[in-house]
Amino acid sequence: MRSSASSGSKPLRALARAGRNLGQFWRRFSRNKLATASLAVVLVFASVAALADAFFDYGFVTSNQLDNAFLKPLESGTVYEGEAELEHRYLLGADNYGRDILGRIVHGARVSMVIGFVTVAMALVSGGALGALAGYKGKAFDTIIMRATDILLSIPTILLSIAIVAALGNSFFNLLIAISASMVPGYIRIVRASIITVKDQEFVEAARCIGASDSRIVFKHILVNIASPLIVQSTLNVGSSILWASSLSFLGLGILPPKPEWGNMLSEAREFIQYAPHTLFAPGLAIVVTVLAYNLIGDGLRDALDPKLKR
Amino acid sequence: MAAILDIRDLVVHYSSDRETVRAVNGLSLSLERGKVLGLVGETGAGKTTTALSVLDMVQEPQGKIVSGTILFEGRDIRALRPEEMREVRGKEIAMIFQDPMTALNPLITVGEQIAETVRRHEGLPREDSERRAGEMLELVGIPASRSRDYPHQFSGGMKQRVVIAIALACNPKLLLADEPTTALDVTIQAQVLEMMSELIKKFGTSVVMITHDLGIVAENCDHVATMYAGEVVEYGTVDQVFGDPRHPYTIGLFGSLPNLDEESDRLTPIPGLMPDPTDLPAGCFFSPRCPRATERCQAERPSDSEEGGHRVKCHLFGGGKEEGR
Amino acid sequence: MSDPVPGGGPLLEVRDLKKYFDVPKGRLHAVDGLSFSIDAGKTLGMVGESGCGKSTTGRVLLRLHEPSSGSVRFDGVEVTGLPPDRLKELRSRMQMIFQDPYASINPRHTVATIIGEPLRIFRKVKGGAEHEAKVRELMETVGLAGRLYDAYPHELDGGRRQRIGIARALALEPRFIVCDEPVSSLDVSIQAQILNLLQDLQERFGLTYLFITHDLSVVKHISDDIAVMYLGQLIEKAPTRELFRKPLHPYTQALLSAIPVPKAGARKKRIILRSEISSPIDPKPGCRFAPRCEFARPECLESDPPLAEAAPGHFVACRRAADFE
Amino acid sequence: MLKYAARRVLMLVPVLLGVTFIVFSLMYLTPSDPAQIVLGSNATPAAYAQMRADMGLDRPFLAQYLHFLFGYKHPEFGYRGLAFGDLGRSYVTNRIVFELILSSFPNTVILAIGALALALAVGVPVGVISATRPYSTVDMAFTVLALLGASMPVFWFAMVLIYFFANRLGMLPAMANPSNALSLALPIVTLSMNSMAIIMRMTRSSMLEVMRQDYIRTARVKGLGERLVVRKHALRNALIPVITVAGLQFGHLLGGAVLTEKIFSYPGIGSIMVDAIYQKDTPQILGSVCFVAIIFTLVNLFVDIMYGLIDPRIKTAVQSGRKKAPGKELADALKRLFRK
Repeated sequence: MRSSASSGSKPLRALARAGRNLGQFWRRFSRNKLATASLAVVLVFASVAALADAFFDYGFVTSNQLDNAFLKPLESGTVYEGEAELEHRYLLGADNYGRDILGRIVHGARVSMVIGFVTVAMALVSGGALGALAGYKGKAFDTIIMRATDILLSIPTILLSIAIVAALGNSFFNLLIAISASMVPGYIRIVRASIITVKDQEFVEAARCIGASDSRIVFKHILVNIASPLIVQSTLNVGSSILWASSLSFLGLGILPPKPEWGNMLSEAREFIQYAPHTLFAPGLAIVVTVLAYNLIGDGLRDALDPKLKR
Repeated sequence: MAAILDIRDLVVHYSSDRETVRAVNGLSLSLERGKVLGLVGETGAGKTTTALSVLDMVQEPQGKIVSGTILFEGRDIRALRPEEMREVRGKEIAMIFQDPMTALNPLITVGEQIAETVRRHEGLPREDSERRAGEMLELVGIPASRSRDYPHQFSGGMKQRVVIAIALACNPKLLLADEPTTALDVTIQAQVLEMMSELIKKFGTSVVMITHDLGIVAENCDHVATMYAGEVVEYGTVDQVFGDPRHPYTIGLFGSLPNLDEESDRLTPIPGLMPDPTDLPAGCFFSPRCPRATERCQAERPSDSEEGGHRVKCHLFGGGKEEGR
Repeated sequence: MSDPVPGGGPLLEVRDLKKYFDVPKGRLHAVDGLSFSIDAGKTLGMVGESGCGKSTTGRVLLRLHEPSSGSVRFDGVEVTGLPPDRLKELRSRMQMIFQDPYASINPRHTVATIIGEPLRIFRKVKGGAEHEAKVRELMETVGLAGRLYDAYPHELDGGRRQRIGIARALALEPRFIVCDEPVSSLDVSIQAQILNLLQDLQERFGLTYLFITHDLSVVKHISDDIAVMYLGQLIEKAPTRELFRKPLHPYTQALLSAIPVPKAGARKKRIILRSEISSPIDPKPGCRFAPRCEFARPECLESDPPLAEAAPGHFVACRRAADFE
Repeated sequence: MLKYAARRVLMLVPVLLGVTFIVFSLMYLTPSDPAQIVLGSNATPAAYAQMRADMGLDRPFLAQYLHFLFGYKHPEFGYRGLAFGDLGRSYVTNRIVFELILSSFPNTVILAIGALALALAVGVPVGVISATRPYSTVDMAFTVLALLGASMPVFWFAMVLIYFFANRLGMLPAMANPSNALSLALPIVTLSMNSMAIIMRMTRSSMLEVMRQDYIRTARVKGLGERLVVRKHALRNALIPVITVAGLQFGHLLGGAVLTEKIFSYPGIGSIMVDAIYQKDTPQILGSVCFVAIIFTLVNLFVDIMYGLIDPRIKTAVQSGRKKAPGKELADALKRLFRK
């Protein structure tokens, strides 16, 4: 009876099961139209960012073309590349140095995506590990880690980030550290709280009862059950990380002009609001659309991953 | 005696865009004034939905009374306008829910939770309604001085007493008690049931007692209705149904119960599971689990047959005569 | 004691077991000086109302909670203070079935993963094919259809989930199983199926059960002996028939009288206890039941009444038990 | 209650120690030289070395930290140390740090109160409307608006407001100062946008949760009208988590209005802290950050006490000295969800 009942070999069945789960997840996720559209937006932005050099030369978007300063959107101007003179059409206009705003946004997207994902990954790993330690081991670990978290939380986050960059020096890597440091306490808390909730459930007791080791319980039982809130939180955090990075760049920390970054573009645009408002709107909208998309995806994931709605 | 509650062919569905849950499927039931009717059945039989239908409260979230009539003292509940229905709720028909832990608002004193019902329906000034709240508490065995306490300061049994006090505050004609003691310990359950039955007698309230515990029905009810998959499959007096259970499902229920008085080594459970209410079987809903099902049972839905007020919905009893017992 | 024969002699011996929890209000005496033993192949039913410490007892026996003091000997080996590696080995012989079939199995694992996990941990079988064969055999043993091999728990009803929990407990071929309210969240017809299954398994594998429940009819049906707990203490223990025939402790008497009997006209004289259970936090010395006991005398409040043998095999912790004979 | 408050205030001591330690370490790492800042660039090497010795800068890190906490003697810069309530003088302006804090903090409070009031006045009613008709068009529209609010960079929103209201329409000033009420409009709107979005979302989800509770069904079964059910039975319960969030928001607004204050050139404590960091003015940074941390903790304490006044379950729990109050867990969860 057993051979007839099992359909196909073991790995094949596991694959089929994974496919079934993924299909089910996608059905639930795709019911949320806004989230699906946002996913499309993010994918488009990501491919544009990946292929940024194919659209615009990095040297071009970072070199001054002072003759073309403040060109309005769709206007054209002559640009000099080495010896060559080219006629260039500025789709979104030019900034105060005559650099192509669209090109800078496209290259800025690459920076933002990298910052978003790397900082979240860093915070997830370090905050997750500390939170897991505090939640699962408890006692002294818990007290020390949570007190440290409380201390970090009572320093205004933006000041902490500024102070970190000030202390470590103004560089891309230090910006990553400053941003992820501001997210770490959040991860510590969410992981700790989820683990404490899951730890008290009967199925964890049952696992101990059948002789499962601590590491088996953490990895095979607890982690799979707290993955959903972590995925949702991380998606939302990619959005806030991008927002955060632009704020710091706006304050003149982290990524400085002429390197293109949405926040520092706005910082430069600030002085010319009255004169050239188009330099203000495009980069700002790029941030809003990206962050909004991540927030909407996070919302969609929250619904799609909620096991309560699964039945 | 005239029926205080008469439900005919009630059909209630909960539908989402993906599926329709057929919770109640042509249920008919009546309750005589001053009597206690036990409504028994397992999870998903539609007991609570039936009670909520009587109060016209199934709309949350996607429930809808599809067809049927519900007559309360001869008035058609379904024809009432919403504000008329609100007059009925709490004043003429009251309901008690299963879980006393969550049934009370945690931020409002228990006294106020009783008093607001009285104010709503009898238009008493605040002071009088508060006095009445104190009286109601005394009536359910709680000192009136505790009316200023909040629900979390009471134990489970005490909370359920408060819930009962709220329900009886306006002296309703009909009380729908949905598993009123299931969440309580046995000795506390005994206290609460004792108190409830005294009050019911005192006020002459008619009661629908929803429960899965056949013991509670035997000791507290006059009539019994057994529900299965949204239908009443057997109805009669307690003596009739307990003394001579006829529907195979009722018989199966008795067979599943460990008996306190007799020694038995094995139980005789009903095989299989409750049918999926989104995908009910053709014919008699019980036929897939029924040890005596025939081809006819799988094809044709049985209708009621009656003998001396003992009603059974089963092909075995068609034509008013038993065919094979 | 060191070499108990299956079917005779105690498999489990508990002496003066205590489990205290430090809570902000004081020290909670969850289990307070418990002594009992269970013979191999027998079932000890442990009854009591919520908060009496019966679930904690089960967990302390398996060292899911560390006992505060006392001794637990299983198969001649002292369980308390066993080092982790020995404890793991012990757990292959002592298992537990949990109350809540929804919470006690990991919602993210498939049926096969859940049932197969103990086999993996103990490397009981080698190779994928053998592993799958063993899991399927276990599924068959507990009556789970083979097509559910890859199903997720949320696709199944409570009865089937409970069968998964039972299969998981059986996987390591234990001798002793703590059944912690295994049927109390199930409907009666499903409850009967599971009770029959547990009895069959006991017969087939010679299992010894500690059956924890609040339901007296269930415990009567399945147990050889019954232990009654009240606020962390054992107040009466006797063979099942003896206990039901002649309960000696006033609490047991009240408990037995409180059960509603599913029979027409069976309503019996009920002992209604006054007030509710007192707090298990820093209890005063003396009989824990005295505040609710109508027979209590001043001396009952002086010190804990000892558990004394009132009749052969019938133990009771009540100073006045002799007066009721 | 008093004992509880006292214990919470005492808990401030280790928190402040931690805060000062972290900030002090960061400042220590900063590649800048306070002696240089004080003396200017024209000092002789000898004077410079003397100044370093006087300021204790040649000592090991820990000694410097202890100096900072417990004071050191110097003819000009000597002070008694943070532990005695002395925040010292600014390296840059030589002004007493505490004075500068006191002159700027009230300005920040004005902004924060305005922003929170606006956020509550809009967020709560909108959240309730959304929750009473979930998944309707109205609800969807509000949801997207709220998410939009949470996705906008504060500084950009501020600049857009300035462009339209100050530059184009000329209705409102682009720079804000506390003596001109009209000039506060834009910064308050800017600052409240984020909190408004969060409060709206919180009210909505909390209302939806409460409306599902059994006691709401009980209230309906009593025959109460829907408006009474929402107002008396649902809203009060739903507002408990909203209050926590609002309190946390207030704490953040008091300490973190940095960007808004910078853009509107508003003399609040946020601007002062940023300027101090740019100028490596260690006493000023440490003093203001400690001050903000104290305020933040006190606001949290106040929220917890408020909480007890609304929720009787917590009042008794706190009175009987229970450590983990019901709802505390929830509050923690929210804190971690909504910290910005």
